[in-house]
Amino acid sequence: MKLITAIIKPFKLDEVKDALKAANVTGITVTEVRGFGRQGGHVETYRGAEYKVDFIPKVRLEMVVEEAVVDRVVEVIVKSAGTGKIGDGKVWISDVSRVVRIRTGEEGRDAI
Amino acid sequence: MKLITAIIKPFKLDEVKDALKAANVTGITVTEVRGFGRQGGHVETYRGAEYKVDFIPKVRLEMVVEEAVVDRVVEVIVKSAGTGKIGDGKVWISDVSRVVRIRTGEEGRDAI
Amino acid sequence: MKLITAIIKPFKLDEVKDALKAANVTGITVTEVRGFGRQGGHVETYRGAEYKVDFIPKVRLEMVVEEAVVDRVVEVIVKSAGTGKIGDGKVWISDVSRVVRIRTGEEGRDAI
Amino acid sequence: MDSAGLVWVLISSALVLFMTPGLAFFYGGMDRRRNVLNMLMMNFYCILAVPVLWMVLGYSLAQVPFESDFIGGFDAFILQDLVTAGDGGTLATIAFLGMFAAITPALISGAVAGRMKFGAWALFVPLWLFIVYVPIFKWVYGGWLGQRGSLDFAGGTAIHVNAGIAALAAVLVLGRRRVDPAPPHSMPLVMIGTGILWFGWFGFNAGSALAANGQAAQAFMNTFLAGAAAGLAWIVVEWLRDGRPSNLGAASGIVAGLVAITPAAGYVSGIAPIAIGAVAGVACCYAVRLKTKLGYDDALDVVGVHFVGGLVGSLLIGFFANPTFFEGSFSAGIFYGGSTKLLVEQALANGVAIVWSFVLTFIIMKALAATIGVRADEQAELTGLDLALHSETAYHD
Amino acid sequence: MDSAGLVWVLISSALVLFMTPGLAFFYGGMDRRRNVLNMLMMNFYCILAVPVLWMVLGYSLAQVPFESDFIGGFDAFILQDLVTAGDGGTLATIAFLGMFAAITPALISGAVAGRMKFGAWALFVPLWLFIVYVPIFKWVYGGWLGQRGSLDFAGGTAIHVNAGIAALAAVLVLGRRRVDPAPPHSMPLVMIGTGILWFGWFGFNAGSALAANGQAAQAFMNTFLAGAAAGLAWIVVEWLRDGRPSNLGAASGIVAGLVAITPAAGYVSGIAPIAIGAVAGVACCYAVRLKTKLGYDDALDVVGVHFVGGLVGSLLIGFFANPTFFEGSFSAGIFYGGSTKLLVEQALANGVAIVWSFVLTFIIMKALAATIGVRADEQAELTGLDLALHSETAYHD
Amino acid sequence: MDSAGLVWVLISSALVLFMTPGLAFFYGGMDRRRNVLNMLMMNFYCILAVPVLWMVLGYSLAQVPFESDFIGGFDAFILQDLVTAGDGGTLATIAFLGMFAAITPALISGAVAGRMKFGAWALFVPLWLFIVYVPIFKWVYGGWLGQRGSLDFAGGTAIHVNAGIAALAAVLVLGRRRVDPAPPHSMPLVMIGTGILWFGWFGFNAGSALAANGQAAQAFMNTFLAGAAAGLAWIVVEWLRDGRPSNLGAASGIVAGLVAITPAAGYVSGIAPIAIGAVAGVACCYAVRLKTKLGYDDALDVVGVHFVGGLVGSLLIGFFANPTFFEGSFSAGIFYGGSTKLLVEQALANGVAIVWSFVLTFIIMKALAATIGVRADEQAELTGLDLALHSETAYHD
Ligand SMILES: Nc1ncnc2c1ncn2[C@@H]1O[C@H](COP(=O)(O)OP(=O)(O)O)[C@@H](O)[C@H]1O
Ligand SMILES: Nc1ncnc2c1ncn2[C@@H]1O[C@H](COP(=O)(O)OP(=O)(O)O)[C@@H](O)[C@H]1O
Ligand SMILES: Nc1ncnc2c1ncn2[C@@H]1O[C@H](COP(=O)(O)OP(=O)(O)O)[C@@H](O)[C@H]1O
Repeated sequence: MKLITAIIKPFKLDEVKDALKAANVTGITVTEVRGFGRQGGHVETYRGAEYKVDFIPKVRLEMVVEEAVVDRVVEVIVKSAGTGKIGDGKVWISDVSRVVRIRTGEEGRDAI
Repeated sequence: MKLITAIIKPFKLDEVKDALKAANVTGITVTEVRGFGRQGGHVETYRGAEYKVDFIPKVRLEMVVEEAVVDRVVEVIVKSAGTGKIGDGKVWISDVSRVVRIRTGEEGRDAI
Repeated sequence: MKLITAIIKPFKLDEVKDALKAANVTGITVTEVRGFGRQGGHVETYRGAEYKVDFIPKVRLEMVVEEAVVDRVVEVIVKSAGTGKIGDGKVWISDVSRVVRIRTGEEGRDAI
Repeated sequence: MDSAGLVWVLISSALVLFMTPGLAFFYGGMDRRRNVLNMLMMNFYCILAVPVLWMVLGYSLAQVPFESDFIGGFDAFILQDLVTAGDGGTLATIAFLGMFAAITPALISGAVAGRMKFGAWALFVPLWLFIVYVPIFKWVYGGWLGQRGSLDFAGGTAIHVNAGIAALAAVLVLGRRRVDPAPPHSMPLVMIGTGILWFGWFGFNAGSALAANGQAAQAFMNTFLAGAAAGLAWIVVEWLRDGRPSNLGAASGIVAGLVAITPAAGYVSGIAPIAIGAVAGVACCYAVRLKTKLGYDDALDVVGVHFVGGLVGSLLIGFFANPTFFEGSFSAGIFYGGSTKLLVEQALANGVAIVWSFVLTFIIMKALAATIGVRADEQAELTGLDLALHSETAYHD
Repeated sequence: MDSAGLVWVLISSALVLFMTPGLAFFYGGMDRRRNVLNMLMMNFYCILAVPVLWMVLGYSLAQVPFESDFIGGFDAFILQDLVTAGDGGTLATIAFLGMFAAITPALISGAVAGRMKFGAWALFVPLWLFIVYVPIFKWVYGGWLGQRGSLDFAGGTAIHVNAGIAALAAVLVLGRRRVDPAPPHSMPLVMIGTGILWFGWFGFNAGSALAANGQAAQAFMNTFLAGAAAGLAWIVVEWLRDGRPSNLGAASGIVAGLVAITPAAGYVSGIAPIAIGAVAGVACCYAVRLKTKLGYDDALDVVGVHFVGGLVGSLLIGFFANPTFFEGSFSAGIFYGGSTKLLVEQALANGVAIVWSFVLTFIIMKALAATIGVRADEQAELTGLDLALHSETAYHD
Repeated sequence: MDSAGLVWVLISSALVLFMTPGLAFFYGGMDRRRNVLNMLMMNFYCILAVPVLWMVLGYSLAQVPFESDFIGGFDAFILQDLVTAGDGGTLATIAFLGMFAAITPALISGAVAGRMKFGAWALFVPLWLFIVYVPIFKWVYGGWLGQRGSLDFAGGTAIHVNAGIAALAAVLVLGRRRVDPAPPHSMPLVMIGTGILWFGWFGFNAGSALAANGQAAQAFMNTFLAGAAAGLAWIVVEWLRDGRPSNLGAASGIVAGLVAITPAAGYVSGIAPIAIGAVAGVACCYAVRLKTKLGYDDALDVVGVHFVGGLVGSLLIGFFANPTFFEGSFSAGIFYGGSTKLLVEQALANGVAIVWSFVLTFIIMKALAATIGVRADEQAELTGLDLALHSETAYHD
């Protein structure tokens, strides 16, 4: 089991979700996050005073998937989330030693 | 050290927290998330137009615990978070190689 | 590749971010979370009725970094996030097997 | 009605209309995020359904003919006696009273928050309007209770005591919520509601003079002072008792004071509004705790604020009524040389309203419970009434 | 103007000023989080720019000399004919009309939401004011359309039909948004806007009597009843058709009813406002779906609510006008013994307004598109207009 | 007072009461999420405490006997001279002035936001009311400054300059916040406050005529035009200087213009309100930057908007006062054939108010600092005043 975490641009969420659905990913957990990176932040101005906002809105997806499909899923994310512009985000993968479905107590492949 | 991540239904948070407290879990970090899964989303209607909301509110718990207690903690979560209805959520476990308490710099078992 | 996750006090975010920037961390993803721990919660009072709020606002940082810099980064976080008071938070480290930059498809060290 | 009086009644009517959204925000801010739209909808529904009902039949039953002591009739069905607009005085009065009819059931919504079927509420409002509100209104204004000498300037008995006790009956039938009460989801929304309520209440109370005269001016002054004094009293109690004064305390105190001065606004003067406000602020601040002790689930404290505040204000008229100041022909209160007669009449009028309202509301709710059901289903209550009952949720990206 | 009339017009003017922020919240709540400030800014801009333009030249062109049939002139440039304040009546009327001029272009902002360059909007407003609003206003009030006998009490034709059809022309030039529509980011904000709009609309409609008299009182009553009936009608349709009644339905219905009664408010009475409101509620509830079928992107349904609602109300005057009730000298509607003449005049006046407004708005937008451009750039549209166009975002910690 | 005048003063009073919540939202929206309730509470506290103080003694000291030049006395203690309601004129005037007394200290709260102990604020308000506001009010209205010929229609000197300079004194004692300023936590809340403020300001300014006459109408018109012109001027400066116009700029400009026209509203006419508004919009837009250069921490720009705006407006009376237009007996401004006498009197009155207010406010704050302390503790400031001082937080689920 692998955990794929992806940081993407917020307005890409629907597209990525549809692409993942099409690729048979059955579960995703999504978090609103703010990111700091190469993209840099932006400046907002209030009564002439500038506020540097370093963190910009991003969306974080996490999904636990079987090892076998990891490469395909990553590819799908990269393709559907990419705009080619700076700030598109990252994907990273880590190990999961156990997964349980709360409703049934099922574990492993059956749980996702 | 293990990291337990659990996705549960929002209205179960207090119950799960109390159960974990009773099971001597001393620290939890909670995030409001939105989930996509078997449960499906819902439809909202505004001026007669339907909006399909695919992501439904969930709560994500993460807690770093000692390996020895992982099974018990998972069991507690599964029991307290379960309603038997679809969408109850998942629990997954991954490895943590190091933990530090910021206040003291303590590491490992002392840090959690 | 390692994933460093840190839970800190919200009002320390800017300081920690600046310290990390100074330590050449190039990317951070930040989430508003609520934490439960030794610090305990607080009580709010509405029309004389007390509401125990167990979860208090925290900020969660995650950053994927090369193994070589992990120790330095942790040190920077501990130093900049610490107030010496209870509730300062935790840092934990886990493995990441692969990282991809969405914009370019680059992997590994080039991706972060 | 002279033209200045007409302007006063019209603008007061607009102010009272504005109070219902104000009440919706006051209540809605206190509710959970997932139930706020249901709360708003229960209130807005009252200003959709009641105006139509009032124009068609409510006004007629509640007022015409003026000589009847117990109930009006069908003479003014769809206001058919109005053949010309005339000087507008009659029209303005009917509109003004229609605003009152609309906000009164809305007050009850705060008690039943978080668990009532919207369909049941949609039926409850017209039933309650005709069965509970209209008769009590008639008895108090021009009917047998009013004729005996009891005083209710802008609706302490007819509106606040009435709605407050009805709220108790309603929650007794409805039962407790399945989830624990939660802190207000948006205090700024509560304070927006509070600001609108106070603003509108000047129309509610001072407009009830139905003329631009000294009585209106003193009612205005009383509305200013009683709201302030009660808010101050409430936060002082909080400061001494709980350690800190709060916005919700200030807001609740303001509303308690406004409720209490409502029946008295055109009859008391001088220091009386401050006294009445202060007493109401303290009394309601303690009364809202009764629900925990007695175990009824009055979600947003309609009993503690409207019933108790209204009753306090109504009874204090028996002490503070000052006919000399107004050059009026009502009885004097005990502190102004009167006998206990007025106090007794106040008690009687409220007693009658309480019994009628409680019993009939209880019956209406029981009847609804037995037929279409009054409780939303468990899933709706746990995951949010907004989505389950209205297919919408309050906040999005 | 007598002093009671002056008070009535002044307070009505303040109420109408308050409507523009109300409209901003109504629209802004429906918009996305990342575009809400742009929406508010488009509305607030109207109450910054238009008052100045109105005082300098707008009033003069729209009214003076009163005898002219097609357009005024420069006689009242910067109100220079006013050498003394006098009894204030002229000043109050100019201010009152200025409020109307300010809110009319603001109505259009709901249609172009989420994609228009702010610089283009900043130019559009004054151009539209002088080229579209001022002539139509003159024709309807005192000019050739009004003299033929058509009726428009508070701006059904001159304001709502006009702005509604202009909204259609504007979005046809502007094109569709690049992102799918989203649910309202804050329904409580929508309801705050709704409450303020209804409250202010009493000034809009009843203030248009420009006197404190029976006509003002009935216009007030109509504003109360039509808003309620239309809101009720809309949620009943929702309940039957979509399964559940909603807050946005109630709010939209209220606005639709208020729009529809606007032209009729001083000419109809009795049960008519309920009928007009109910028809408008149902009609607009279905009309907002046209955009999906016909494919124009009217973001917040200005066409479906203001154009359709205004037209419905304006045509129904042809059936419900009741001169006897007002002791007025206008023609009677078909249901009150009149011929079809009034209905024909209503149709003609609206037809003229529709053609003029649609064509000229289209030309203005095309000219802006060809010169400075009307669309915000793609990046701004995707990531949020607030930051891109105003360097600010709505919510922070 | 005739009955139309009474209606005008009563509704104006209600409008001014509504301004304090408006101000609370305007300020509260600009504050951080964790401090917003403290901000609201500082404002609401003023409409709880001041009405009571005003009725008990404030009015008496500020006005009665009218002949006194420096300070009133105890003759109207608890308004004891009122034995009957009469025509309501006196009552209405007292209520109206009470609303002004309540909002004036509230203005100061924006400067001390984010760090003041609530207990200190609770004492500051009554002390400041009696020591600073009451004497200045008396001198300006009927006292020695007014008698010398200086003009202050609705409180430019007595309210805005006074509160603005007091804000400076207060923050100099209080010191800087420990955390950097942050962007507004809710711009929609700021705009809700702005809408309410403008709406209410029509009562503030036009109500100050204390009659329904031409002066009231022109004051109304001026309030309309100056708010608009100043908002426009501010966003034009932003557009040219910062690249983009913003909502906060529009809102700040509106308030700056309303502040500036306040002293002049009943004395200027024609194009003057636009000129005064435009000057104030530009001046305040630059003045808010002074705090960064000079290093005082005026959190929400009370000095830059109220002090500067009030002073600009008050001095411009010396140029624009137009007695002919109002058929009034005050001096003409320089542009209307007057000498520099009026300008000198304006400068003198403001100079006196500035010195008195600054010095006494400084002393009050120093005294509070030395006794009960004025700063919230560090932990409260870092983690949020709402929880630490009021046991409540603004938003929940
Ligand atoms: N090393 C990292 N660890 C965690 N998150 C990161 C890291 N680097 C970038 N991110 C996240 O990815 C987002 C995009 O990264 P950025 O460097 O701005 O652009 P790009 O992805 O095009 O290189 C950031 O806003 C941040 O949320
Ligand atoms: N593979 C997955 N990876 C990450 N989160 C998941 C995954 N599957 C489900 N989830 C999360 O768990 C929630 C519940 O899952 P769902 O499939 O709807 O029901 P159930 O848990 O009963 O199978 C989802 O809303 C989502 O947040
Ligand atoms: N075992 C844990 N797993 C995950 N998060 C934790 C854990 N323990 C603490 N936390 C997080 O760290 C925060 C601070 O922890 P706490 O125990 O209160 O104080 P301290 O860090 O000083 O020991 C908590 O609010 C919670 O968010």
